Amino acid sequence: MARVGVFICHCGENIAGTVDVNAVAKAALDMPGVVHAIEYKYMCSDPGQTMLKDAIAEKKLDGVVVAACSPRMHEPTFRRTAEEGGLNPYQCEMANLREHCSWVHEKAPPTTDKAIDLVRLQVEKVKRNHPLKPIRVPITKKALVLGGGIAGIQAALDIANTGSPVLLVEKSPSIGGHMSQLSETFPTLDCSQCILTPRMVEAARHANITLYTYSELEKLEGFIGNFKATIRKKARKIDEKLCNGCGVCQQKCPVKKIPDEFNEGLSNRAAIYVPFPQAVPNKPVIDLANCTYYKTGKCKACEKLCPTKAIRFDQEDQIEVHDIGAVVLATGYKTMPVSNFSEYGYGKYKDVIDGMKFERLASASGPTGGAIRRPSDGNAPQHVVFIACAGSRDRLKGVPYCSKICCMYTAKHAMLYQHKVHGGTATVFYMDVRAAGKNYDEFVRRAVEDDGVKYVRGRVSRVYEDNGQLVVKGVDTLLGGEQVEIRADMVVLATAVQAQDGAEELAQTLHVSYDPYKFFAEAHPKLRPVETNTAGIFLAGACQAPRDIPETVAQASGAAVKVAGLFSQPELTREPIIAVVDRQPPPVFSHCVGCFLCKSACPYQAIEEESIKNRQGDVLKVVAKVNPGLCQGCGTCVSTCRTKAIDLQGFSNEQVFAELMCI
Amino acid sequence: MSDKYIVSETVLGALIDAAARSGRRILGPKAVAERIEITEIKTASELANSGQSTVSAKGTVFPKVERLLRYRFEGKNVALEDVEPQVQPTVLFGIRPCEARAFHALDVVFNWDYKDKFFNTRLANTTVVAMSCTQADDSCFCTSVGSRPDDTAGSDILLSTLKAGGFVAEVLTDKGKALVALAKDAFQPLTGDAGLVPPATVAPAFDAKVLQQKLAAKFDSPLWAEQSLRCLGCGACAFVCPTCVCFDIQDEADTRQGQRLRAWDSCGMRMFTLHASGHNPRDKQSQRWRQRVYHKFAYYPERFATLGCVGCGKCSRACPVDMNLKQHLVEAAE
Amino acid sequence: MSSLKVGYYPGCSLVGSSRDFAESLHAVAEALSIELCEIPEWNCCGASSGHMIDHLVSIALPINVLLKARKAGMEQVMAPCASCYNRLATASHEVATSAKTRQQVEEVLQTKIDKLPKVMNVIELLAQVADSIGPKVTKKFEQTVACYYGCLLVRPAKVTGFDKTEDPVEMDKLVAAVGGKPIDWNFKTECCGASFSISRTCVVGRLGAKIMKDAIDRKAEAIVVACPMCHSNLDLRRGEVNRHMEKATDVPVLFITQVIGLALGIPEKKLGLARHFVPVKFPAKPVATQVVQ
Amino acid sequence: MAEQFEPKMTAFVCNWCTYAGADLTGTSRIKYQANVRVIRLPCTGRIDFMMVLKAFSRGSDGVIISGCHPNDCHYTSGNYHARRRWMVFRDLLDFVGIDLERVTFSWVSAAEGAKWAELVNEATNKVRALGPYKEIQQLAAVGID
Amino acid sequence: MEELHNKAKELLSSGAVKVVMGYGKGTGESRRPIFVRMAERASDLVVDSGCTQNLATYLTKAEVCALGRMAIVAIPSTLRSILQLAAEKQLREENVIALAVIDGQLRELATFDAIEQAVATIPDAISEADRTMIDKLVAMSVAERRAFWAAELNRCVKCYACRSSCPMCYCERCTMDCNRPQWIPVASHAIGNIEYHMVRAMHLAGRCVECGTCGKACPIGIPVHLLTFFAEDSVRRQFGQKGGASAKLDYAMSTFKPDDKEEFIR
Repeated sequence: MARVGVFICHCGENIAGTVDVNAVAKAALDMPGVVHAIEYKYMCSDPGQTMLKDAIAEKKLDGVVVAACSPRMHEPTFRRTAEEGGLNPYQCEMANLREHCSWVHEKAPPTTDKAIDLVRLQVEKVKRNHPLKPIRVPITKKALVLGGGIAGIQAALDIANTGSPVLLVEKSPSIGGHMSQLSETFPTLDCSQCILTPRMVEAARHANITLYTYSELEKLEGFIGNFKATIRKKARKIDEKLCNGCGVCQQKCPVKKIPDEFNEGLSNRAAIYVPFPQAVPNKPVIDLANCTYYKTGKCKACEKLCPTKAIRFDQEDQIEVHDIGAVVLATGYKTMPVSNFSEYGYGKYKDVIDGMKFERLASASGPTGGAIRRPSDGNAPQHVVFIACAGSRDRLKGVPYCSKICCMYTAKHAMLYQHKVHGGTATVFYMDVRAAGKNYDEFVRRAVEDDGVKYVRGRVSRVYEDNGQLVVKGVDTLLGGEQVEIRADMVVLATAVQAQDGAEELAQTLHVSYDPYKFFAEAHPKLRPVETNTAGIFLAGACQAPRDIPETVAQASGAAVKVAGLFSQPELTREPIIAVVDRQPPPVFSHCVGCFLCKSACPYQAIEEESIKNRQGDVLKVVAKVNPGLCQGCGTCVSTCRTKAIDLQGFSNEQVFAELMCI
Repeated sequence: MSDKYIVSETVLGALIDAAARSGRRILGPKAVAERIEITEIKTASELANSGQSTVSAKGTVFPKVERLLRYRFEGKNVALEDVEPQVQPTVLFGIRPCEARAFHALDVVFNWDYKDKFFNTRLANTTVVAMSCTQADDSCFCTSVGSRPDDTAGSDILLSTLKAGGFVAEVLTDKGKALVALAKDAFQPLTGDAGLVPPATVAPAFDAKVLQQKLAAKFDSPLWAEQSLRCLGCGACAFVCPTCVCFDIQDEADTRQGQRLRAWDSCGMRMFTLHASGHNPRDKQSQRWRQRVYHKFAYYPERFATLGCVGCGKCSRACPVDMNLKQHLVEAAE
Repeated sequence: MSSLKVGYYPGCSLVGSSRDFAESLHAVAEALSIELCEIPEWNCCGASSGHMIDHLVSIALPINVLLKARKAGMEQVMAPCASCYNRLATASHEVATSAKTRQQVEEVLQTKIDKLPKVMNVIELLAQVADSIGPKVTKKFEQTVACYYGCLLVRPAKVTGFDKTEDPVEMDKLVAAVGGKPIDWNFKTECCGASFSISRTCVVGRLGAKIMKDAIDRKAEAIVVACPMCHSNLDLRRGEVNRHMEKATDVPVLFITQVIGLALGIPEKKLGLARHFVPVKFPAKPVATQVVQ
Repeated sequence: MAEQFEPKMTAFVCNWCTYAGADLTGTSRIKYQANVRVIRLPCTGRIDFMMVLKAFSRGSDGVIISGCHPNDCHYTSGNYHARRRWMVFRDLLDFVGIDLERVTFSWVSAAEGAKWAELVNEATNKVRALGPYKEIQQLAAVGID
Repeated sequence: MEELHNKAKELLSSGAVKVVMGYGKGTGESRRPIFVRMAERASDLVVDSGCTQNLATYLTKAEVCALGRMAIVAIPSTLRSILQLAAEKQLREENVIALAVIDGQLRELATFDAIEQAVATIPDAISEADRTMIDKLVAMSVAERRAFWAAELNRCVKCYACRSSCPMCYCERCTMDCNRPQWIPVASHAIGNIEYHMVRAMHLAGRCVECGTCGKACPIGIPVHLLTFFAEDSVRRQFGQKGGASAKLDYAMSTFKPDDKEEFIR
């Protein structure tokens, strides 16, 4: 006969105020198998926990039910207490009398009845609990960081500095990401590249970091501490060892009219190119789509002229497979394609550009050497209109969320413009100015007060051309909703921040969940912001939500610490809430008939085939086997199993059935 | 003691009505779809005068599920509640003589040492009006197991069909008398030769005595494996059989209350002999088939000096794979 | 080409102020072998006043129309009047997206709402048969025109789900298909003042002037519309409009159906051109020069 | 005066979304009817259709089944598998004459505390209106002599 | 018939198979499964309209498998069973040859692919009567359906003839036989019976080959096969796949599509 102890918590007034805890305790004592039932003000308090421990010893309890708050809150606490009391932690269950009862029902008899039932459910369950041992799995102490932007670089460096090797994978030819394209950074206006490039170089030089630029993750198998990552190194068609980055090839390449991605198409590049002067690694790559040789089979100019003979037209993609312990996702963001906004005439009018283009115009390393020149005729625009929230906070045609960085960079743009084009006028159309951040609001104020940027609170309905000049038609809501029409030489759209293309596919290959906007979902919005729901995969930067640089860096370091923390343990212990296939004495061996319909049901490929052999080694039976490392304990296989040969520890058929017998 | 009467269809009807009025439940073989079921009947015309019902009349004295006791948890202790069999006096009307005979085979088990109150109460409340067979089929073999199409054993009244229509009712017991008494005046005593429709001819297929001797030596014969190769191990044979007494005891309980049930079981099923250890003394279908045969034709005679089979052939008809008991027994008796 | 059968909701305009639209529509439909089946016992769509006064009424009225159409076995319903179209579309969108509204409407109408017919405007309909128009053209409509969509045909996007909300092009395509030269201009979807036509004509004048000016600046010889209100505000109210123009204009305003009708060589009479206030005449060109008084 | 019938509601919910959502209902102090008894499982994928059958034969008047929204499953696809099973199971329930009005399926995320309260109230009211599920409950005695 | 006898003789005498499973003369006019192990007994085999039981059930019966490589006289549903059993890893290609009479002539199908092709050409097996009965039931009100099944299933005596005769009920331990916990009551009272047949139908959804053998097996004539037929229908209707169509695992109920319809979920 079981010996169950029931411990009812008042949670101050939270439970006792609504539920007649005394009645619950009395009822509990009457339940078959219950030998001890008490109520106490705060079970989670020190004295409360001591009561529990003592009772286990004195009453020789083999099961404990704590009727208090949600198990999602305190199950770990009380399981630990039970363990300290000399019980297997998994012999302890919780009845949720607070979130599921006292907080949601009126003070009335039915509420107490429900409380009693909830206790009864858990008593019946706990009587069928079995002592379980946590699962121990080894950890491969090597991290994979996806994305070579500032987030990825920061995470990689921090992990590497704790002494663990890191693979930093970047899909474009150079690390650096969006930050390397920026001109200056708010709120300090220091040059983006000046602060970034040292980090890029450090990452490249770091003994613990292996760079995989121009590479992509093809596959990720396995589970926390034991992933297998398949990486495709795309062929640069260059022998990186020989190449010294002299750049002759790009000067001599006959194809020169390819819009330069790094400069947002404001300038051109060759078919063999280094994305930008400070690129890391500073090695060119051949753009197969545009290279004459790959199109016509002739040319090879670069090969002929390369001083170190580093060109390799026959180079193939390479596939590498690595054992990985943890993954940091830092795949960043993209800005919304402005083609969504025909009313702003983007694409129709050369001088309507987006923020990223403006960054390049304003950047010293940009096509204009930092001078603000409008694309159409290269003249300095005398009046520039900035339109904030181009797509952000726009339920209908854009995204409902706030892109967070636009207010700040628009202010920065306007400010830079004022600095660079003296006597020019900058007008900003905005909904609200969201400048929450250290020195942020001061920064915006400076733009308005010191640099005289005009802020118009209102939306723009249309940008059109009226004999050769752009007309921005909008409303000034502060002027009693007056319609305003401003003639401008250039219009800059602060386009919304969106999840990177392919984020969804990536999320699916990695089994991480994502929100409706394809941003990767954190495990808990407040308390676990850098973890995903998939153990061992962490988040850094704008792949999780729009972020500015300081936040991104902070989050990257956060993720890095999580990884370091994981790597600091000798081995992993995991909740033993996993499925098991039963084993029986011969001649049955197992009730599993080996139909393996569970196999296709398992979301984690955790079900393997096991051959049961006799001493002679001939196979007597092939049955399912659950890999305890892979199984996450969802129990989908259990409800697929016709013979009930698979069961889920902690939520076994017997336990659930027993609960059903109470209703 | 036996007295015979001439009874017309109408008189039978009158008897049924009278019995019903006296608060008795009237069950009898009735054609439903392409089967014959033992079911409640109102008039004599509903009766299927020939052919075997699929399921035997066993259920009236030994139902497929019977509640033996109830209990409820009151705090820490259990309150037992003995249940008395609730039985309505019943007349089994027009069942086959073989089925009537079968009650004896049940009786010997239910009253072997412990007297089963449920069975006994039900039997005491059952009056059997059998009707001798004028037709038989390939599965019948009553004559091989010491019975005959007009067997009186187990019946309180036996009806035999008259060429001229109507029946001769042979009242065999006090229970029978009591029943007749309900419509006494309608019954005319039989005088002279009745001119009965000759009973069905069921050619003897084997000699039960010989069979019993042969079985003694055949326990390890490959015959059983051969015969049971197509056997699926279901319980159809046992559950339609009028003499199969195997039952299972099941407690159905929750955290508040429970009940103990007695339910039909079959030695043909794998689970029947499965031990908690996982060991199963009758692991193969052949062993279970052999058990079925031996139980009825070897162990019964040894223990109760009677056969555990009345040759009704219901099992053969019910079997999804046509395990014909007669044929198998003939083989066994060779 | 096999005939296309479509449910047809005239609404009040087409039997009143915009008979010319109706006439041209029927003429063109016939020429393109489109069968317009009028919804039996159709009722008011609840435009203008209705949806300003009571939300439920503004939904229930159009739904009632659509239910009747459904009952008559119509898969899709075309409402030529942009305002009717917008009401019908809005209503079916509302019941489709809000269970609450749906249930309310069901109560009011005492009927279960299952599947409702698809609602389209005249452009949508013509676009369906666009390819078949070209071959049938007898006199190319060789004018430079400004296609004016107004607000109700394309907005709000989530309701209409038709064409590009801010920069629609479907009408331009149709015009091009019959030889016309649509211009790229800025007031395609600007407000014309709509129902202020009656109550605040000066507003209509001011807004209309803007529209006309930009169109004329860009050399438009005609404005093409698909909405009775746009038409009356730019045609019927031309006097008011001209008052707000530096220089009065007589650039005509045609319904898209009239444009196509002309190109298909349908006699002007059948196209109701005569009903216009601004005479339909174009700078000397072979096509459609004769003026109808 | 006859007191009104209070239905027995049994809910099977997943730990990560609906159970958490119900916790949120609690923390936000949203009130709902006390008829429901929640059985917590790791995932809707673990919800065996037999549990639903049992719930009914055990005398539940209504059953609620709820888990993570599609795409949101803590185990990535448990809820998809569950959904498939339910699609067929519902058909069968209906085919053998079990009243689908008494089975409520729902997705309630960890953020939808209010929805959980709504769900429970709606389901409970619906079943209260339908009355006790005697059709099934009285079967418990049938066939036993 | 002649053909079959010769083929069986040949297979047995050549030692290609150890046993030919087929139909033989039974009591009266009936047909019964027979297991021919000697060439000279080949002529016991019968093929006619009376052969309706799906013999695939024996392919997983230990005693029969013990005989060695087998040939099986197959009706269309038998072929489907073979594929489904193969898909569920219960059957090895080299252990079984199917002898099927397809439009008039005997075909020897030795590979799963061959069987798959054959099956693809055979129309679905459900009889008119069953079809109309299902339609009739579907047309009923919920209450009427409940009444119908309550009445039918209440008669069930849990003899398990349906389960034992079903080719897909090959589990060594059926859910019914689990007693920790006792999911389904052993006693055959109304509730337990409904639960039993529901479970069986669910377990056959997507696996049922629609041979109807379970229905034929029921000694008291409960149309249990309608339940599994309906479940199979439901799967086919909603997921567009069918039990017994292929030997490659393609089990509707342990896979999913993200866009499965869910209008019933709120």
